[in-house]
Amino acid sequence: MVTEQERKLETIDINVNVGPQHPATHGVFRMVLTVSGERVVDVVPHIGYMHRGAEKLSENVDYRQGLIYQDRTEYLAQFNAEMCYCMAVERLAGLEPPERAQYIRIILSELNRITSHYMFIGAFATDTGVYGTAFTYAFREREYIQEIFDALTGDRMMYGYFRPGGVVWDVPADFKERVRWVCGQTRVGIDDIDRLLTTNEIFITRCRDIGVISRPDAIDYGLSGPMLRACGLPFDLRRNDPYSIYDRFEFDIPTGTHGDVYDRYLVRMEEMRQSVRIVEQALEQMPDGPIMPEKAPRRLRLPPGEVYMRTENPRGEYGIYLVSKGGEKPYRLKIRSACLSNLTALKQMIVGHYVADAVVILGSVDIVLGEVDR
Amino acid sequence: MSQLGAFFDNVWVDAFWRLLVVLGLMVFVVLALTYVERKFIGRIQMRLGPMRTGPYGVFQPIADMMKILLKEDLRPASADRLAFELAPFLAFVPVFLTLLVLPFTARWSVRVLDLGLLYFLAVSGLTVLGYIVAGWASDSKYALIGAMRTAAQLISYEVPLVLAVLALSMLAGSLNLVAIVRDQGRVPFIIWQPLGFFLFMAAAVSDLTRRPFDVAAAESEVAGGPWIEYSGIRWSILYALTEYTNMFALCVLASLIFLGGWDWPLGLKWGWPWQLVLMFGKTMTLILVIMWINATFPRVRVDQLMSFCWKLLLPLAFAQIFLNGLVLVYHWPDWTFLVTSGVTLLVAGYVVYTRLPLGAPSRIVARSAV
Amino acid sequence: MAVEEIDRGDTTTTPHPLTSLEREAERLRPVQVERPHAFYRQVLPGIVQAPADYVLALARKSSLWPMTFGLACCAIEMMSAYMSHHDLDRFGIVPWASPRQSDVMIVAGTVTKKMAPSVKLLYEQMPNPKWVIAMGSCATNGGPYTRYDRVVQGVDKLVPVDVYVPGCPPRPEALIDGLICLQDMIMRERRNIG
Amino acid sequence: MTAPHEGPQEAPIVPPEPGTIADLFREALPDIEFVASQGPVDVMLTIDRKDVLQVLRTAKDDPQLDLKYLRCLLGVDHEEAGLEVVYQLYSFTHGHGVTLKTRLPQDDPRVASAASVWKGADWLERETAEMFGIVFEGHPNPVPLLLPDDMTDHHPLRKDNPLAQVEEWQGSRLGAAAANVGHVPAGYESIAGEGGEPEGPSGESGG
Repeated sequence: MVTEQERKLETIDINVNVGPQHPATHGVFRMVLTVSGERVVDVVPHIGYMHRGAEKLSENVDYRQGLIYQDRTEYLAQFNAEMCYCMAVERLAGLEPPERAQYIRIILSELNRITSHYMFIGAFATDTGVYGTAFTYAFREREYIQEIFDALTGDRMMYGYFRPGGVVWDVPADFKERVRWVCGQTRVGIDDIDRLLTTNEIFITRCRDIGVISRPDAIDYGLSGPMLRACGLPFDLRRNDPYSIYDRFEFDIPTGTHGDVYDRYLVRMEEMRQSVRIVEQALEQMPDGPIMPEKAPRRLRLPPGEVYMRTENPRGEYGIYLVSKGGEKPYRLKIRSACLSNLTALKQMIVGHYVADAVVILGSVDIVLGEVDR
Repeated sequence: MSQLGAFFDNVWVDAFWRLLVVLGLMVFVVLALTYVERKFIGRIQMRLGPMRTGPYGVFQPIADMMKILLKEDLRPASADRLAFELAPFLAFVPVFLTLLVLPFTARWSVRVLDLGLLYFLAVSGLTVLGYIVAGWASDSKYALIGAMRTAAQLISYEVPLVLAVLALSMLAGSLNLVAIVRDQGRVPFIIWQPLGFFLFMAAAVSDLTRRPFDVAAAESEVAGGPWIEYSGIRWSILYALTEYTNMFALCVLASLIFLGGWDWPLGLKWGWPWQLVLMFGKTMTLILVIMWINATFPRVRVDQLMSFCWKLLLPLAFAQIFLNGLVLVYHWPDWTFLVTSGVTLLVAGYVVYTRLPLGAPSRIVARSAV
Repeated sequence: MAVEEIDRGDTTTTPHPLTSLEREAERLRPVQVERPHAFYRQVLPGIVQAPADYVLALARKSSLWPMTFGLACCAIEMMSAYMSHHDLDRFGIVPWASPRQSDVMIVAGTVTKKMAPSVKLLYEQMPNPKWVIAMGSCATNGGPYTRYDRVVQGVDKLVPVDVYVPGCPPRPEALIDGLICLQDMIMRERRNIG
Repeated sequence: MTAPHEGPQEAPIVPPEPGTIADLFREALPDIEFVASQGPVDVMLTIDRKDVLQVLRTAKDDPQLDLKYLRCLLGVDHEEAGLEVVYQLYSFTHGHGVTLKTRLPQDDPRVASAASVWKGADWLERETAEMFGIVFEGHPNPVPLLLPDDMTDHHPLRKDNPLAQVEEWQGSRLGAAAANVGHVPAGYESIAGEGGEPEGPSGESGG
């Protein structure tokens, strides 16, 4: 029996709007949380605040100019995105980059994976509530690698260094020493962050057993990258569908056991170590030689055809579906965004948790809004 | 001369100039702590902190203060006007009142109350009202959630705070702060009450809503909590003034009742300059420790915050009281305080530590290369 | 009084040959400067004014709190500028989460039309005096995305911009330079802002 | 700008070698006609649009195919040749992938939704729908994903929507955004309606 007084105390669920400008949304993501007290009972994600037509614009510029939209789309792992785009064009054009260019690409892509994961760690730690200290630690290490990129390409973020067929110019003389030094420094840096975060009891209790997603669900939602590997599925395109020269290197694929937020964090930490391993092996094996094929045409005209090229980016499977109907410009260029697919599972992960967990779970997806909205 | 002396002996005049001194001290402390925090956290984060405003940026807090005072004082159209405008003062006044009973040296405080400790705890508990009113009046959901969290948090953590102080006052046999400090001339109470000190500091950090207990203001969740809608002078009262004054007051209290205050070591012998140095050093150490924790720890979740208080701190506080009672009733020697309290702290720490999931990296199953 | 002798308009143009006395007087009359909120001018009259607005502008420029408003790629470089390598905190610049407590909005990235109402709303939520920095070519004029019709061609179509920082994205040094430009601007315009 | 490609050519159909995944599909679904072509990476199968749902279900459930993973779903505008919907599938167990394609006429762009087969298809279909104007029949939540609610009058990625010359398009279009400015932003009304708590100008939520 409900008394009059109890009826007056009826509670309502309120909608809390997080974003598009909110410290936790890593950009301009917006989600409307329906909360009952501190529990989230429903979440409606809204994206598209940064939809700026990279696909449409790529159709209107030629193949070399289209590279700049790859940088700006995947703005935390630019080299990986450039690599995917270049390989898609190469597959259609029948170009084969020379050995040295392949090694340079692998080294830069793996270093870029490290910088991207550093960015994740910084932002994720801030989501769990660390007052910028993990962020500055991660950014210090990130800057070391970025200095190499800067010295090599002339820009800190939008490199535009790869070309269909190879790379634009050769690496400087001190490249190998600098990369070797940075590999050592990265190992130290990861250990630093390990000591700061990984074994911190509060951090563990914040991340453990939240945002769990099972393996069948992960496949069903089309998750990829560390999100998928945290569920225990050792699927990595570098191993399962080797592109470029990834089959020449020894590296481990870390997988999680629980599929929760903490596993995603650990998988990313371990991936950084494996990336360092790959970079070191690639430095050992890197031959001398040309960086562009001899017969590379000055103006790329692709034969008609369609190709879906995919690479393993820090956030998952990055795909370029390229339709050519002859000519200098792509007829259609679709960017398969790992973040977009990873975000589809957001509702299943968040509902039932606390508001504070919602922020952490969103952080563990490691979204890049440029890639989600394109 | 005697006329002048008589003038200053007047109760009202005496109270007035002492109040003025405390007010000036408070403003100075707030400005200094703002600067110290930014510098200190900057160094922890491998940055320099403010450098350009004056030599080493020492005028940074003054610039901040002048800027904030001249900012537009916005009030949301849908806010409750009276409550919105009064809430900052509701939060600030209790904090200021706590400063009145703190003896900064052996002979100098605004008032020495026999129930000083009780007065301090009672008055400082009122701060939560200001936050609740601010959060409710802002008519923003973030502010409301933040205010509800603040209410739950501050009221819960008041309990272990009071119980830890209660256990200590059993030792001293008094609630008079001067008497408590005088009791520690030989050994500061932290030696005899390590568990009590831990409880007090944990509750104090939570009382200050600092990391790891800053769920109320959680920047990445509710973007500032109750004071999200405040700007200009009201924001500075609600946030900066209240927070830093509260931090200063709690750390002064902790150094008085646990670290021996102005007495230990040799305070009474060497006179008031040494007492001031002692107080400054102890208080500053505690403040820096709080800032250090603030800079490095993640934030706990709301339910973890509550269970930490009710399931861990509260039983331990009762245990401390019980142990003190045992020692006092059976007239055991003083060192048994240290043994009982310390052993309890170590056991509790060990149990909590082992029940938490350590050895975490072993969860990763790495597939080796083919 | 020295304070009143502010810019007299365009004095470099050649005077009209048929200048009458009234016209001359008109030309030499000081330009009235709008001083909407300068309350200290009533409080601190006379000679004190010059140092007062100087000091207040000094305080304002030394404590610019930007709102954390990363929209796109430029946000990463904005974060880099806050971090230890570049450390904007040296200039007293600390990011703040709520618009109510911020002084300057750094629009770092492409503003789309879906985002435009929020940008405007956030600008309106900030208390006076407030400034806007358009960081990067996207915020300045749409940048590489300017031809796409969902993208606003520059944030200055929505809010008044004080400083434009060029680059795609601007390096952190460029952002710091933009903030120093803003500081200079605050000092230059100190008489106008109450 | 309206015709950026001089003389668009269709790719020649190269039949895949026997033993590829195309044969597995023909084995599993003998009644359905597949047009197979060997692409640079994957085998491409073109199917009729009425068979889409059946093929996708079989591809997911058939143990020989076991294509559990929907990598990507996209649309292509082939102008007068119609719209094309492309499904990229992958199997973790067998390690093979396939590209499924289906053509829709321009005047009736409708196809069955795959959201009942893969949960991940939900957002991808919403995006394809708003970008190309393709109607996915049976989609649980057919609302725009990336575009603002008030700007769905045309489909940006279609070829009949060319990019503007610089500053040409913006002038008239900015009006819509500017009209919203200062009022409740688009999309916020729905929240205000549901919770009964309007997001005033005060809300941090606004930003």
